[in-house]
Amino acid sequence: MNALDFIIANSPIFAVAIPLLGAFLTPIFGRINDKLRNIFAITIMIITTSIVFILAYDVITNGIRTYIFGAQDLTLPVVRILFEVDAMSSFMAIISVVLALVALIYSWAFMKENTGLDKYYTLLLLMTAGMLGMELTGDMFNFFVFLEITSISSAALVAFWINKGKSVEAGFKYIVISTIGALFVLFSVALFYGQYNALNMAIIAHSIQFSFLDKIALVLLIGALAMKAGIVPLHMWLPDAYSKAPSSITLILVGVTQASLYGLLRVCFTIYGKMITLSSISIGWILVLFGIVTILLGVIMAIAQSDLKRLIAFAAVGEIGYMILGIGTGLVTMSPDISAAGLTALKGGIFHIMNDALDVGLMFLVAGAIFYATRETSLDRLGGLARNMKYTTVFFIIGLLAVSGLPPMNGFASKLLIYESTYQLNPILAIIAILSSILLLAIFVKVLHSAFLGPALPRFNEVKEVPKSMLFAMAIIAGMIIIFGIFPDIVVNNIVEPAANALVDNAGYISKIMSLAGGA
Amino acid sequence: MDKRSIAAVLSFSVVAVFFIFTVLLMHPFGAPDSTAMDDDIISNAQTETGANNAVTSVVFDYRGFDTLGEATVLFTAVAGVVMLFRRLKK
Amino acid sequence: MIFNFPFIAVAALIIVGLYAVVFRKNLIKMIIGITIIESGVNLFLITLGYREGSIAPIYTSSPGGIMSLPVPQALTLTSIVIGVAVLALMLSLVIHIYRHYNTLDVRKIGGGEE
Amino acid sequence: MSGMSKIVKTITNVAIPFILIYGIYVIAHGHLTPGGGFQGGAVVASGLVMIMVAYGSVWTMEKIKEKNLSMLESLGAFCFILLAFLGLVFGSVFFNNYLVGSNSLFGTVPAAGSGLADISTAGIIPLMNFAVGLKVIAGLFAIVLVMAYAITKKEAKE
Repeated sequence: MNALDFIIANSPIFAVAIPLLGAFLTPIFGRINDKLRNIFAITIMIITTSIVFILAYDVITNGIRTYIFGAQDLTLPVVRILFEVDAMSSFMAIISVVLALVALIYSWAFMKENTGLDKYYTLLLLMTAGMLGMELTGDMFNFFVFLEITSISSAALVAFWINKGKSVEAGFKYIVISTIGALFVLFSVALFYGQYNALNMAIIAHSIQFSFLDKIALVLLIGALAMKAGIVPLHMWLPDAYSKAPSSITLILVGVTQASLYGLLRVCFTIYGKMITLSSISIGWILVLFGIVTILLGVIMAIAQSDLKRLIAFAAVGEIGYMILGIGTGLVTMSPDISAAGLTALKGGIFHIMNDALDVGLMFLVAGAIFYATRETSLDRLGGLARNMKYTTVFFIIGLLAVSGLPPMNGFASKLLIYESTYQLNPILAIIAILSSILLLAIFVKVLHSAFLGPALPRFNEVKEVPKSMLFAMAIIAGMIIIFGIFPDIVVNNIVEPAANALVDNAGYISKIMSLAGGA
Repeated sequence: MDKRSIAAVLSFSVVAVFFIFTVLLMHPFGAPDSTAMDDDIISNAQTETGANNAVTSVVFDYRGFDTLGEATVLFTAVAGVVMLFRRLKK
Repeated sequence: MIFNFPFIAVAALIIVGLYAVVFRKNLIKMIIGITIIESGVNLFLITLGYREGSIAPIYTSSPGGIMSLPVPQALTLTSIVIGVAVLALMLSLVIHIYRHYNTLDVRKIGGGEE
Repeated sequence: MSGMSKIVKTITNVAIPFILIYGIYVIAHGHLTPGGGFQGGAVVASGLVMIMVAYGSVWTMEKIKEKNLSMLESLGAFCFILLAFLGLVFGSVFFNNYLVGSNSLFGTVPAAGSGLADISTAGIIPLMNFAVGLKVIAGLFAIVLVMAYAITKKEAKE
């Protein structure tokens, strides 16, 4: 067995264990030298990223991968924890590691003047490990543990600027919400365990009876995970946390909400897959409704904001609505059989997960750059920055076009899929979605006007362009936005379509484990 | 009562009803429905892990990865608390 | 019904905790509510593992007989440690909130300085 | 806060060795009797917290810096994940209990059924117990110490 085979064979565990190992060692490196610690953290993240890409390539070409902890082979009953990685998991894992890597590069200059950076980098790596664990695991209790790792580290990082009361308050709100959510998840896990004596997702999905207790567990799980994913009406923590955290952390928080959304999809499509296919029309319409409400509320609230980061946060709420709308439309049109139109909508929703991460992420990084240069995020006091911050302005315009879904950016590619399929379902829904996008464009053009254009303000005469590492981080995301916008087919055909197929194929997910364990 | 507290009362009572239903529908205390996984652990723990304490064999062997996660949670909390009480000036 | 008393205790603990989280205005009381919910969930896990007349699943000097289920005990251990970690972080955040606003009342926190 | 009265300090001095030994016993016998790394670590950490209460957090912070505790905790966590990686190296799977049945230290398997067992059983479980114990001692003590120190400092300033 050569080295590459060894890495491929163990890639699911390396993807989680290497950032964990890095997090445990970061304080030791931090004691030696600050620069060494930064280089160490970035190296760990580059290794993790490449391993996740290897894993994703392997999963997409060879099908579902499993990894059993502590034993070579699997026997029934499944007592050990196992990772089960399908195309959807690897798709989410790619988004998470890319966001984390960009955030680390961005942090180098952005966080330089702060104290407590040893812990900052440790928590950042832990957050990444937590997200990856949530996305790769095939065990319900393990999912809960990683959910808690992610929430604790994010809450601590949201409150990073402890000298600001609002940051601490946002961190507290976030930890209370996520703890209650996590306890509901744990209660549902206990309900599954009490009925089926199993913790493995595939085994639960195999033996689930849809008793009344299962329905209670479903409601609790959906409530808890929707709360963490920021779906209206459970979004109240999200604008606070997004706008008060350091911008690099906000970028990963976008990934954290999406990991929760992934958990929601995993619960609905895999564990309750059989029930979903039976009543997919009603569940799909519920999702469509929530999607539309989320879009409208996010966009309308964004109009009234005068703080740049808060404005982007509400726009992010709106973007979450588009994903839900796409997935809900997919469910409605998919019954009774998997049809091409339903799959298109589902692909649109899933592709939009990636695009939302990039678009909103770029906007937050630009807001962070403005804050770094001027120490200001209030739109009333900003103005004329385009003269001194040329590159940042360009990145803002790219982000603006992408968020509001205009060609040739990636936001257009996924929103077009969503509009198309929603129009077939009901034209009014598509019109609402399109109008909201136009409204978003108007809002961001106003921001462009008030922050970057207009007369030069004398107190911003000394403002300089942000350091190169921050520009580089923004350039990575902007580059991906443009590439995915011009050639959306590369991504859609190679990553998104397998993910959509894997999501609806819950029989394949279950039979993989059953055949491995030698059962029926 | 303003809108907020009405929403709070509503959501609280809905969730409370869920938990009450759970209690009414649970299997009788002391008689679990199925115990296949745990029986497997009880009978194999000594030979497979060499530990006389079946709970420890679950914690560190069968579900060892959870314990790594749990240790990480504690590590995260310590890092978070130390970070929150750091000195602000260098 | 009387034999399901542990499950009734679970529901009572969770509902009391939720009540404290939703209706109390003091941050410390909210945190106490969360820990009560957590105790309820932990109790639920541990009661799931009990079999009538069983002994602890430990072979050292065991009197013999059927053993209670080991997995819920391991899960509860994990969940308790996670609870401690969350509690520590929540309390540190509350200390900072108190330093900034000089109050623990949710209605008076927020607004004002930026 | 410069600690409590002389009576408390003296009684702490007397009680501490017993608490520490009991905690270490719980850690070391985790695979045989109820207990383990977390439980024993919590016992030892509460003993250390008792010292902190008796002598004051400022005094304790001067003796044991929180940086050292962080380092110790990192070490414990690192040992734990290292043991898991050793399972990958020697047993070809992450978290493999590769020592069981190897007849080396901790490698023996106890007789089936109820009865007493040697402490040298259960493979990597006792080693993991020690790693987790170290981590929990350092971690819990660090949390309490840092929080108490921060509050004391603030009160002294006002």
